[in-house]
Amino acid sequence: MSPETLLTCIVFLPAVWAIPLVLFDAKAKDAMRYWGVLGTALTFALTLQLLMQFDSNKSGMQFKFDTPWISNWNVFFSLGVDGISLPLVVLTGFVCLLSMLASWSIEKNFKGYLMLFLILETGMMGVFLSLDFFLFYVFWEVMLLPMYFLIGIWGGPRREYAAIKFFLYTLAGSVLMLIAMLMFYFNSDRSFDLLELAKIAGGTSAGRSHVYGMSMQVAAFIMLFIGFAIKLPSFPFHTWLPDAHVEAPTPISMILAGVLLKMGGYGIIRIAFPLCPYGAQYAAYFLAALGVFSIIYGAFAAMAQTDFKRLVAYSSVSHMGYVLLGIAVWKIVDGKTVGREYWEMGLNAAMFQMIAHGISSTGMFFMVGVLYDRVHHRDINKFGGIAQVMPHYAGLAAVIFFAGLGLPGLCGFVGEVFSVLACWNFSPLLAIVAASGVILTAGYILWTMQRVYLGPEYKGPHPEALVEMNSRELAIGYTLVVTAILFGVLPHLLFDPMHGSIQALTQSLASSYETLYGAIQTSQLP
Amino acid sequence: MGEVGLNAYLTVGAVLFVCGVVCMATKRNGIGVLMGVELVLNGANVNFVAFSRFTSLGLDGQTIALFVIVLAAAEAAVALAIALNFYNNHLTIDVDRGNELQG
Amino acid sequence: MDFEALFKQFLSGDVAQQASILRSLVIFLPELVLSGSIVLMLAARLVSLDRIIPTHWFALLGAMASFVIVLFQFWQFGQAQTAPVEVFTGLAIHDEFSIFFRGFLTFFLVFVIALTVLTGIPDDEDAPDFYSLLSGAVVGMMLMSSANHLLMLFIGIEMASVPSYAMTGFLKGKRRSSEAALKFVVYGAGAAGVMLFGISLLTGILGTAQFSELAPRFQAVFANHAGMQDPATRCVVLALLMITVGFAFKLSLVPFHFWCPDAFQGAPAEVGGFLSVGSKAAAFALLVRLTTSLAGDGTGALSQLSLSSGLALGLIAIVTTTFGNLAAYSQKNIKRMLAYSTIAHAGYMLMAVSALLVLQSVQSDLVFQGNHQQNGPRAMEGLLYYLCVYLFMNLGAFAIVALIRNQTFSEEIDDYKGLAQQVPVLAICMAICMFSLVGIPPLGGFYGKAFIFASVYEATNVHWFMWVVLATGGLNTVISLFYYLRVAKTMCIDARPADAAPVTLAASSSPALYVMLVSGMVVFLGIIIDPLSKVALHAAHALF
Amino acid sequence: MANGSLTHTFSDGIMPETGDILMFLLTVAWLLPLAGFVVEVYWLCYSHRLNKGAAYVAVACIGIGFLCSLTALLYWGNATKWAALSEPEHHAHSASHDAGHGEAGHSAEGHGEARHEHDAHAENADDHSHSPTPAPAKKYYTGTYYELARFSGLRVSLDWYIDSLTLVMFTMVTFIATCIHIFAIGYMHDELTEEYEDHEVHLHNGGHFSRPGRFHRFFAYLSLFSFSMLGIVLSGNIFQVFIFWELVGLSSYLLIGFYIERKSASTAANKAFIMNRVGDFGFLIGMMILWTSFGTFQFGDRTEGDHTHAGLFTMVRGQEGKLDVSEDGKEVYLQDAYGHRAEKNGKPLSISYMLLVAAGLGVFAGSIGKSAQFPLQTWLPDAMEGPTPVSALVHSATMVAAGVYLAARFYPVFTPEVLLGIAYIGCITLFIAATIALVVTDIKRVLAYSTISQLGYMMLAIGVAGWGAALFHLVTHAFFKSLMFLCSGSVIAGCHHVQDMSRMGGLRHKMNITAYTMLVGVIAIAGLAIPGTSIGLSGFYSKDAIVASALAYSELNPGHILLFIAPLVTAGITSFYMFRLWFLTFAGTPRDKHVYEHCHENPSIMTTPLLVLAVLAAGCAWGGEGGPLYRLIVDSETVPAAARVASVGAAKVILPSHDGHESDVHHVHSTAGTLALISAIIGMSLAYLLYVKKTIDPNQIRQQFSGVYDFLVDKWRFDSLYETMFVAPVHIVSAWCVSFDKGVLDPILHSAASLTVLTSKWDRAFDETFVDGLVNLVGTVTYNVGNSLKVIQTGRLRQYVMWIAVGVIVLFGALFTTIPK
Repeated sequence: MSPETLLTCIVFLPAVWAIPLVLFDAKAKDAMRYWGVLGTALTFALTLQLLMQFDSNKSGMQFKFDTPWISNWNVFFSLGVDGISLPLVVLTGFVCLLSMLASWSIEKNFKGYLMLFLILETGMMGVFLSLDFFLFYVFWEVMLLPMYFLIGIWGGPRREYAAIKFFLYTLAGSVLMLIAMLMFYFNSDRSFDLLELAKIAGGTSAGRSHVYGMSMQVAAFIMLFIGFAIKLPSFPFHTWLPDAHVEAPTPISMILAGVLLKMGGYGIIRIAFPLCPYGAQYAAYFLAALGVFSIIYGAFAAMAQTDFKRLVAYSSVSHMGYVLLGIAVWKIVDGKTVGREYWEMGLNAAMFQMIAHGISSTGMFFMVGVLYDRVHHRDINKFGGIAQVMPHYAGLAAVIFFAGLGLPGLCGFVGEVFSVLACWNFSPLLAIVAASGVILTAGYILWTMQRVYLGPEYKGPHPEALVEMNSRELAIGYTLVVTAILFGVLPHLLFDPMHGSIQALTQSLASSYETLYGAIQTSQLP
Repeated sequence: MGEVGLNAYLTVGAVLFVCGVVCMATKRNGIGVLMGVELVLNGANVNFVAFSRFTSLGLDGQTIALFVIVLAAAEAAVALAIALNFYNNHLTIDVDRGNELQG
Repeated sequence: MDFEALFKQFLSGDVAQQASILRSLVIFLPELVLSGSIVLMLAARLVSLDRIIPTHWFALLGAMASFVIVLFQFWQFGQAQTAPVEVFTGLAIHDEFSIFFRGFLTFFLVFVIALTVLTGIPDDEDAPDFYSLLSGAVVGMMLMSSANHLLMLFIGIEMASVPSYAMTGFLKGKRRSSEAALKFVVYGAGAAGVMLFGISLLTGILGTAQFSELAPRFQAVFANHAGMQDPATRCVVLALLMITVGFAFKLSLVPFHFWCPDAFQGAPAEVGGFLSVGSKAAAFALLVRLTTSLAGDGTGALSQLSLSSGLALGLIAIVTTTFGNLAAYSQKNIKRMLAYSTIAHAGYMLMAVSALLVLQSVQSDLVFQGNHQQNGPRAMEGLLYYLCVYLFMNLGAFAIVALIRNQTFSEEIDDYKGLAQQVPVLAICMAICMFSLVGIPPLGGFYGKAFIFASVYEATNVHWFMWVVLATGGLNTVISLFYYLRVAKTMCIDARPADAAPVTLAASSSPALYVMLVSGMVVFLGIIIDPLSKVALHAAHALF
Repeated sequence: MANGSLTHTFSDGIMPETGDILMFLLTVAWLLPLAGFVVEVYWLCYSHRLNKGAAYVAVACIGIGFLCSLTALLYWGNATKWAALSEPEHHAHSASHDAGHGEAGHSAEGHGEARHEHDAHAENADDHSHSPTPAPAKKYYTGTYYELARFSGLRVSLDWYIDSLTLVMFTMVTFIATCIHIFAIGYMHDELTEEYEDHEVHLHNGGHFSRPGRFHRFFAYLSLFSFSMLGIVLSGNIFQVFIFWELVGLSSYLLIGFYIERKSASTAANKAFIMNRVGDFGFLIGMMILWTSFGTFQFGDRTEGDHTHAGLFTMVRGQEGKLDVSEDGKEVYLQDAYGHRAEKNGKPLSISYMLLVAAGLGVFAGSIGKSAQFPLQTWLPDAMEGPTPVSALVHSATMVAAGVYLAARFYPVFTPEVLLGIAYIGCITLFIAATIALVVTDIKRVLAYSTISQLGYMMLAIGVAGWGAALFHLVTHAFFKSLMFLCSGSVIAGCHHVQDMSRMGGLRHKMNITAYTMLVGVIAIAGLAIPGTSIGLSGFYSKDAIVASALAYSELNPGHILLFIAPLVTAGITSFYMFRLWFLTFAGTPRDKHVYEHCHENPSIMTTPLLVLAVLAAGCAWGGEGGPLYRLIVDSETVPAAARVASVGAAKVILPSHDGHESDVHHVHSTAGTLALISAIIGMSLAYLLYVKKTIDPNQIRQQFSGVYDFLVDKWRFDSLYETMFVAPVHIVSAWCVSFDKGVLDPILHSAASLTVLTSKWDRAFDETFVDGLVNLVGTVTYNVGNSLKVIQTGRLRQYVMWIAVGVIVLFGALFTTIPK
């Protein structure tokens, strides 16, 4: 099918798929389950089809197409995919399929759950595929409602608190994003087209010198960054994450960790940096420092947790710190970008880390969920000896956790070590601090594994419920393990599609910063 | 004997207006409050007529005044009906008794 | 001197002039049809026809007919790009803008009548009275939307208000209802009086009541640039202020909002829905028309005037929004909460007007990229779009309140706990309306808000104060989240208490369909934006 | 001219094949265990628990691996016509030619090459700017398996790098691994059961813990380890080393924690992994520096098309093996593959000297962790929790030696300052460990500490430029130490898991094979020889070489005399505690009857490996520094190590030369040897007196020096020190982090929740639904404000009306001010 239809289908298939659910009888759980699985599977298949059609050698946008949506305001329904968004799209399809498979344990009002789930998927796909700022914003918000209800209705005891906290944080962020969006809209020729806006920012747009003043760029960048950092989540804005994760049902935690967090990083790479290079460079050191701090802080916080899910949640904070770090290592010496290829490496690492974390943390939450479904508690200190009763499960879990630990040969390693390696060029100090993260990470993950899986016997409640994983769970587990190993051993599978676009991105940003810098020296810039 | 000037009329109108407002704001008796309304409206009417006599406004002023009188009558009718309804429910027309709706 | 002209026309047998009257009447057809339906209803009762044919059919048909006529007129206008026409020798004006609002109002009337039919208010005895009041109020609102003369302004507002007073107190037996009505009428009358006094001063000093002539006369008054030393100026400002009070009353702007919560709580939910949307829309139409004609071409002193009045409106707007949201926060009665929310939304919409005035106060392109001629219409487009979405989301909310009230006889939010388990339709639709009121895409409410914020942002180029307005708007969006979300949460997430009265509503029953239609429109307007926004822009252009 | 002379040589086209063939053989040897691992992990899926198949698979894999590596070694020897074994001054020349010829014929293919100074010129024959003084050849083959990633200029890949050292290591590792695998079949025999009862684990219900046996799992782990270990040796770039570095860490973690139900085991496993991570932290920093300033991880040069990209070694040392240091000694210029300064758009590339030192130290930090050097030595003794074959393979022979291997491999990048640091670390370690070994009574732990101490020797050797000596000792040590561990394993198995020497004694009557093979190992490590003649077992030669270079070093740098004293003294200590071990275990009379009764010699499947290893432990170093093993090793020695080098950096040290007969080392060789031998003999005789003749009672000494004794028993109190210095603080900080979230961030959000509770009845309901969090702050504040706003809405009609008037007046005032006068 033609790329346009393909993209449109990827975005809207899930939502459309939700409509027939109305007709299902509320009792026909299995029917609905398989319907849902089928829908997500189809979507995933479509994303794979996209992967097939994608040309890794081109650096620019592919399959881009615009349809006027709100013509008075120059808003277009424009989708497109490049090396930066493609992996995330595929990841989304992948994670959604897995978490749909993991949704078997959902009992209450399954129909509503499925509908919201599918709408959520549409929202996520839309965010990654849309090339129009306004459209992006709309999709960004579209995810909000389903997520709110998914946590709020199907969540744990304190679900309402967690849900409202999540909602509030995100909404606050998006209001800032809205204002920033208007800034760009009115300082360009009334355009929301991300590529056009980026061109203007780089001063390479046809027939106009760059019009974003320094102060505006800084202001806009800060607003955008806060909006995205909340989703990422980066240090001061992270407190919604543990609550949301702990309260959310397992499949939703998988999606939260697997996809939603990536939107923060994606937004920074796709919007915040290209649209305000000056602002980005202005804040680069702060960003990197924040990333490093999140790495350390998350690791420390994770170490002190007794709730298994909370621990994994904090590990996400720590892991996403590498993403922020990798993005931010943009070194400038009087206007010239120094060691651009190291920054390129950092960005690649950040992207890789996002995918890797999408796999490992999804896996971790799934593994926690498997235990929770059996014994209905998450207190690490009440576990132990799981490896004796569920050896198969323990083996898979071990692989996943080692992936989180950043063990070579598993996906977690590449992203972390590359972003740290790329950092030295930017700032040795930060690099050293970040590198110390390897010790802490090893510390809390090994300690957790010791307390949960090792030891002679399980002393907690419901020991009788500890039976080996069933075939469905095994399928999910193995899929995750295999992907983790695959990307760990052959990272170039992931780098090849990305690196063209990222190279282009870094080059254009570097050059545009030089132009900006020149303009500042000659004080042409407000 | 110079004839009475515009300002005199305006002053009368203003006085009427203020009296009306004060009356509305102070009277506890519903009917009294409605009277205040009438005063306010008529204060305005005086202005209209005066202006139509002294300024380029011309006949418009007079006409507007006529319309206002009619409207005032209609409004008063409805208002009285409502006051009556209020009395039916509260057995008083002390407006201060109507304080269930608040906060 | 138009009244003399009018009389002359009646006396003289001049064909052309009679033709002009005829033409005016033709243009006036929608209002006439409505009035006709009123007469019919009342007459029908005389011959006790209403025993056979339920009265609401007359009302419904009348409303639909006039709506169709308006549509036709609009189409006509679209065909021949005719300039605005002054009818009744300039008392009223006939352009896309007024047509838009008349269409809006008649359309709205249809929905309200349908709602009242579904919820069974009023009983057959009072039906003719009620519907005649309803239609009469709408006629008044239509006059407001097409007023071109200060007298027409006053008549319109009175015609819209007086029936509303009566409708508020329509539940005769209820203490609260009567109390609400009394407060409403007294407050309304007072406000009307103040406005009328303001009008008298204005007309007196400017020597005209014609909108189109206000601007030039202002120039003349301000010509001496004496500023506020000049008693005339001072007087004009005072007069304008007093007129504003009238509008503030209709729009329930702080600090002239006091009637609003009490009236809404006392009045039946249907009436509440009607007032919250209809009178606001009409009032905005009138306000916009007046302010634009005051601002004129925004040259010389007028620029100063429109700027400062724009800022003043901006100030009122942020105060109103903040106040409304904060006060709504701690309400237990849902109608009262919705009342405060309407106050808040009036604030949002007023931001559009203030942005419009501020933008009109500069006519040079220096400040803007692109041509700033677009800016005014853009602001208006935002306002109109907002109003249209607001129609659906607010009406939907009130309709659901009414439907639930009919079964549980309660309007306390806490009694809505866990309705999702019993009537998922209502719960979902309510959630949609609430989130749309917060302004979350892809629901219609977001776009109106976004467009308005866009204009406000544009206005920041003119005056820093608009930043404050913008920031307050954003902040309020976040604050408002709480109480709207609370309703959604109470209905969807909480568990239904065992002792709570059961609510039943088949998803296929007509009330359910009605609610689904309304909230469906909210979603629709959130996805298909183009047509409406184009129409809105088109209508807005008529003003400039 | 170079080309002309090169094209028609007989060896044309042979060398590249050599490269490919070697690569092929070693790759097979490397990947086979991985395949074995996968099979064994799922062994239970297609067999039952009592089946030994898994073991046979593992043995087959590693055995074939050994054959491959041996073949590779022989093939390489043929290709170079054993030039390596011929006399040094000659071999450098001839071998260089062979290498050179082959390379030229091959370099067109740009894959798997032997770089050589001549053809470096051959390739840019047009610029002979500097005189082609023929430096000794670098004979190695390198190439790329596949690229992991490529960022514009930068490139990370999996490479292979083969020289004689690689080959020796491969052969050694695979051989020892094979022996140990076979031994393990016997040793792990009792795991072949459905119900394995573990007497060390007590359940809370008092009973013993019992579980199904884990025979196949053990061999799976062993195979995984072999794979990772060979990976390190084969790696062609430092990043790849790091990868497998972590993987051996993992497999050691798995093997140490093999008895996962034992708290002690899993804790020891964690300790090992985390302490290694501490080392890797430094390793990572070193890699960052290299990566950022050199832009490559490659060891050797890499030809792509017709351009040759210099590898790390070339960049630092150039063709002549000299650092290209700027006048002020602050900058080191990088050199390209053509013997010039590397340039990037006109400017010569350089790295600050201090940074180079830092990089060296960083990489060495990795070695410290892996080889359990001071201050990270404490994990290795605990690692003895694992089954004994593991200790033999992983924690004595191979993995821990990887640290030394890395240091040796990376020698060219180390500046004299770094070497000095290495020397002192090694020096401290070897002494501390030896002293602790004096008092330990657990047979395996004695060996563990002796391992640490021996590794210290190797590090010291590297530090004092005894490059060959270090690796020489590495190999010999691998043989005799694995031998001894297997013997101890055999003892433990024979005595039914008794490890405490104080309960043994006189066992040689019961298990003589074990006893005498053990004795061979002891003599070897003690470095004993027949006085006068320099004929001894392997340990004698290698330790001799180390002590010699230490002496030479301290003669050239009198300030660092300690670097000679410590190893000398420790040589004595070593022989003392090793003989103590042997005497306590095998000699004398049984101290614990019960143990003695039940102990028995083990089946041949366990004893055969002992014999084989014993032979090699005795003879592998035959010929000493003239012998084949040493020659093979030093053949791949990098240039600077041979000649005397004076430091240019901060620490003014001179590295002794040790190649040929007139070298610094050669002069002092006999002296050093004698001294070492003397101290060794002293140590042995002391042990004899204490533990056999009992002329002195050990307990008396124990009481005499109880302070020292306790100090040693507490392992110099390192564990408690680290506990207080690192572990505790980490937990405190992490607790603090959480409390920061809970106590600072959220309260900023949760502020005044309690206040809200009081506000009103309704508020409580509100509280339960919404409260907490940012929600609260906004929630409470807005709610309270909202409440206060209620006050205005009094419901009093007259006040409402009043407000109209007030409003008008207020607004008028406002406008009055805003409108300018």
